[in-house]
Amino acid sequence: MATVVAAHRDELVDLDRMIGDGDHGENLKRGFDAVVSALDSSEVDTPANVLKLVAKTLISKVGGASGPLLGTAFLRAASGLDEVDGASVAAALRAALDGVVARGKAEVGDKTMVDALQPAVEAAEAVKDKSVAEVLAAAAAAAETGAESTIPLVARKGRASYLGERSAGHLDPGARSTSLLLRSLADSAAAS
Amino acid sequence: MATVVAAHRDELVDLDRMIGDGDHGENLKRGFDAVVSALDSSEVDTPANVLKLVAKTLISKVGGASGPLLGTAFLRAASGLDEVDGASVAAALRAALDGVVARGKAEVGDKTMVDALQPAVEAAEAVKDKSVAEVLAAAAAAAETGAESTIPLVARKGRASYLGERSAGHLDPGARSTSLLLRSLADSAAAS
Amino acid sequence: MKKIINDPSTVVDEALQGMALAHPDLLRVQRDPAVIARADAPVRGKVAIISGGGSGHEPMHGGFVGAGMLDAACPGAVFTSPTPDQVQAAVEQVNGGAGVLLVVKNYTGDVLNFETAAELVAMDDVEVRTVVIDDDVAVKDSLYTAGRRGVAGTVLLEKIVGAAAEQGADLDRCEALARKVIANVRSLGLALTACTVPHVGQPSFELADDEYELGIGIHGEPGRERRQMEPADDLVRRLLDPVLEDLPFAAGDRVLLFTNSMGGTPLVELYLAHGIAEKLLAERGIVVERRLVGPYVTSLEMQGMSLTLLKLDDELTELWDAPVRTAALRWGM
Amino acid sequence: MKKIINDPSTVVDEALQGMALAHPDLLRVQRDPAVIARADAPVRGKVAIISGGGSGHEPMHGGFVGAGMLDAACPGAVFTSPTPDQVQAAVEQVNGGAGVLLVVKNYTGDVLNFETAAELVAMDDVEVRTVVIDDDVAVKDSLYTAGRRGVAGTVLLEKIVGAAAEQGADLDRCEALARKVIANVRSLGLALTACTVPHVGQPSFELADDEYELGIGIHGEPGRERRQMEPADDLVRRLLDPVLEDLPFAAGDRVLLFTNSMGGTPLVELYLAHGIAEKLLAERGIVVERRLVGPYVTSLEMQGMSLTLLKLDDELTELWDAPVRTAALRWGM
Ligand SMILES: Nc1ncnc2c1ncn2[C@@H]1O[C@H](COP(=O)(O)OP(=O)(O)O)[C@@H](O)[C@H]1O
Ligand SMILES: Nc1ncnc2c1ncn2[C@@H]1O[C@H](COP(=O)(O)OP(=O)(O)O)[C@@H](O)[C@H]1O
Ligand SMILES: [Mg+2]
Ligand SMILES: [Mg+2]
Ligand SMILES: [Mg+2]
Ligand SMILES: [Mg+2]
Repeated sequence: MATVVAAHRDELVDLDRMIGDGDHGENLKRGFDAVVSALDSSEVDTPANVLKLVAKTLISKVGGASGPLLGTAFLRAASGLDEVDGASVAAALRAALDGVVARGKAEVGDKTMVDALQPAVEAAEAVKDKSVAEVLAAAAAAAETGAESTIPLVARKGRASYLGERSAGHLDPGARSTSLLLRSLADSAAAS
Repeated sequence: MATVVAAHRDELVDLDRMIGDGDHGENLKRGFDAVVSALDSSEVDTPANVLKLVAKTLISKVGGASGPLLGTAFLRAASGLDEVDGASVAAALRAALDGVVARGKAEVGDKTMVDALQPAVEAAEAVKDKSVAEVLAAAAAAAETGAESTIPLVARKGRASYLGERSAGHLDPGARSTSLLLRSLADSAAAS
Repeated sequence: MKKIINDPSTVVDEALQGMALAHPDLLRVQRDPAVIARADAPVRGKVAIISGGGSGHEPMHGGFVGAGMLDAACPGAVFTSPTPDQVQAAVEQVNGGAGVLLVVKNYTGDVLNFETAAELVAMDDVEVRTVVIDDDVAVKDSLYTAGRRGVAGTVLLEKIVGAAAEQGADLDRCEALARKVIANVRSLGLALTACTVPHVGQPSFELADDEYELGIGIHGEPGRERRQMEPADDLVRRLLDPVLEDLPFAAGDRVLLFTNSMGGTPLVELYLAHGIAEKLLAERGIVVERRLVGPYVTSLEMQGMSLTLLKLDDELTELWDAPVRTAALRWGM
Repeated sequence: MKKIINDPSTVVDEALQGMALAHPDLLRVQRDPAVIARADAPVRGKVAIISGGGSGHEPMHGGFVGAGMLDAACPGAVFTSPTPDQVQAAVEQVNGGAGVLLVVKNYTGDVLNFETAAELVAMDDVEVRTVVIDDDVAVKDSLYTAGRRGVAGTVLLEKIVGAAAEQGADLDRCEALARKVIANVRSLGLALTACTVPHVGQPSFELADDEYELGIGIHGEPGRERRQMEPADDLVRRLLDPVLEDLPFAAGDRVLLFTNSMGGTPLVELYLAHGIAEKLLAERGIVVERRLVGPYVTSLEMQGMSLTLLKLDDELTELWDAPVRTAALRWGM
């Protein structure tokens, strides 16, 4: 995931520059770089514990709106993830979404990461009896469509909302990064 | 003279921007505008008194290096000017030059107004037995050549001297304005 | 991008080191996580006032750390809210046992990060309160947005609440005063040029040579309306009118007028604009009783300005006048 | 050109009106000829310290008018020396009967105009002395030029001599102190961008995106050498080395380090540069005993900075620390 974030840093910075303050790519890069060193320097066993460490690192290192939101997402996902099968993964994604909504109070259509995450959760739940790789693939695909759907929207949450009508016509950086993260999860699940 | 200065304000500003601080045209315009209102609102009789009023106004309104220098020039010229004939005019110009040199300590070749004024004085003295108009015409022509001669020079006085070698290749704004002033004097003498 | 920096990713850390060296009598700096604390912190028995936010708005907030104002500031990356661990570290450094007030500017990121921090700090049995300032009248329809932003009014809040805390006010009074300032302060800003965030490397937006941006935030985010450039008289009126209407301010009101530069606007223009604002207020019968003029809440090198009005009463005026000793605001000591 | 102004020809006059409104407790402004005088002037029995120069360098000099610093400042048009009648009017306003010290920055125009004024004032039986400061080490070969320019060191001179005058020093001691500061202060500046004088309407020079100008003056005049942009570590070294060599400053010297912004350079960069300068000085065993960091001697919105070093002894340090109460420098009162 860190590699994906690093590769897309400039794209996310540019997206955030259009309708926000231009730091989203840098925020995430700082966060995921810290995640990599945290994982390197500690012994984590279960997937749930990995997610917890990721969550804590993101919360303390990312800052911005996306730090606490993504951190909460990973933290909640950790609690939802007992076993590693399709149903657990779908449940973890649902828990993550609930966490983001609880903190940020955004709905679908507000032009935020929720526009990517909520369709992803729904798509995952629809195929939850399949393999982890298939569940994540469905989620990633839906997140991509969801992210694209933010383009025409007028933002109602976060920094972009200050632009009013002028926020329309731009992809939301948080929705885009959410879909990138899910795609990278799906790719690694497919490879393993 | 005020009209000439106003007409050439931008040119002088540009020249000063190249090797100075870009205010020469504005300084002179402010000064000569004030001269016009001073002359309008007071009753001056003799040419010497006109020159004195011009001098006082320039000293108090122009500022910059050129204010005290031109002011001194007009002040000294006033003392030199008893009668209005070619010889007196030549003597007045010599007095003006001496005043500028006394204050500013510049020599020909230092890339200052002296490079225009000194040849003008010499040319005027060479024809001092002719009419006022002819004396001033000779002075103006020599001043123009003198001003042009500043182009290749490296400045050794005033703000342009800080540029060192980089001041070469530019016309000195003070030399240019001196030649413009003399030309306008010559033109009005020729017309009257 | 031309800046006096070594590496975009170390700008804030290096600047903090320089700040510590510049003001050894006023403050000390902790580097990871980054905290700027008053040199004599913790002050026993005093309510600790802590603020923070993205860097790039200097002197806010680090320049307001010191006696009579902030106990600590948490500087985030440029234009990025600080992280909860910074706020926790600040509390550890400056908590004098009488409780902590967190002063937060209303941005989703700042609110979420300070909220998280407050939860964590409260778990350590420290009494902590949070106030969120949202003085920017540029944001309309706040039901459909993240709400109004916190901008230049923050300085006035920090000065006034800081003075009260220094005089021994308890946490309840500090919180109440902060809410009183928030209720009585309004701001609006404009930009003539954009600024460049070091790690972005390009201006945050483009403005033509004859345009300005009205209702600008302090993070290089574009404002609400792009307009044709106008004379200063009109620019000042466009800032002042919405501010006056919003509270509203009326004839007879006593106010503090704060004319703020966004960083790149020189003092000669700022004083000129301040004079216009004073005259417009006098015409309306509003009494300017105190004023602050200068670059206090900036957006890096952005050219532009903001106007802030705070309605004063005797309590607020006295606290404004109380001694303060920080890098950026100092009088009476 | 985009500026918050109404008309290029009234910028200074309007700004002075705004300044008077902003600081009624500190200063008063006379408009024609323009003079900024301390609110309580003339102070009977005190030597009057008067300075002045072109506008566009704010807060210098008007921002330094007040108790413990200047009695009056004479603001010329932007980047143009004031006229003799302004200086005469300033003397009339603030002469307390103990003599007048004129502090002049070394530029042909300033020197000629102050010289003329000094002659006129002396004719009215006022005892007047003139000191000319020339701290800019950028100007080499001063035999073949108008000599070194007066730049940021002027602030340190005005603070120190102003403190002495406030404490009752006579004209001889004030003049001697001024000469002592001039003998011990050196500066060098650089610019990343040019500035635009309102009545010119265009930048004073062009700099490519990867160039900077070393040895810049404070009037938008180009410097001595145009160089490729470098990291802050190198920029600071290029400023500091010539300053150190010039006096020279040596290990064991106690100094005041003044890191000045030309206006458009934000504080985050300035603190970063200040930190580098402190480290370089520490490496050489030079003891930084006092510091000043901020935009104090500016060139409108120009981005850039200067470094100034003043060799301190107990006398200078005490006068630096003495109370001062002006718009731009204030402590102890
Ligand atoms: N209230 C919210 N709920 C969900 N997501 C949000 C909310 N506010 C902002 N976001 C997301 O955060 C993204 C911006 O993140 P980032 O740039 O890192 O933070 P900041 O806006 O503080 O600079 C937005 O693109 C949006 O997707
Ligand atoms: N020492 C001097 N003697 C004679 N002329 C001088 C001297 N110094 C400067 N000048 C003239 O003054 C001109 C600049 O005038 P101006 O731009 O009005 O003043 P400033 O340089 O103070 O901005 C120069 O072009 C030069 O001709
Ligand atoms: Mg952002
Ligand atoms: Mg000039
Ligand atoms: Mg941000
Ligand atoms: Mg000039």
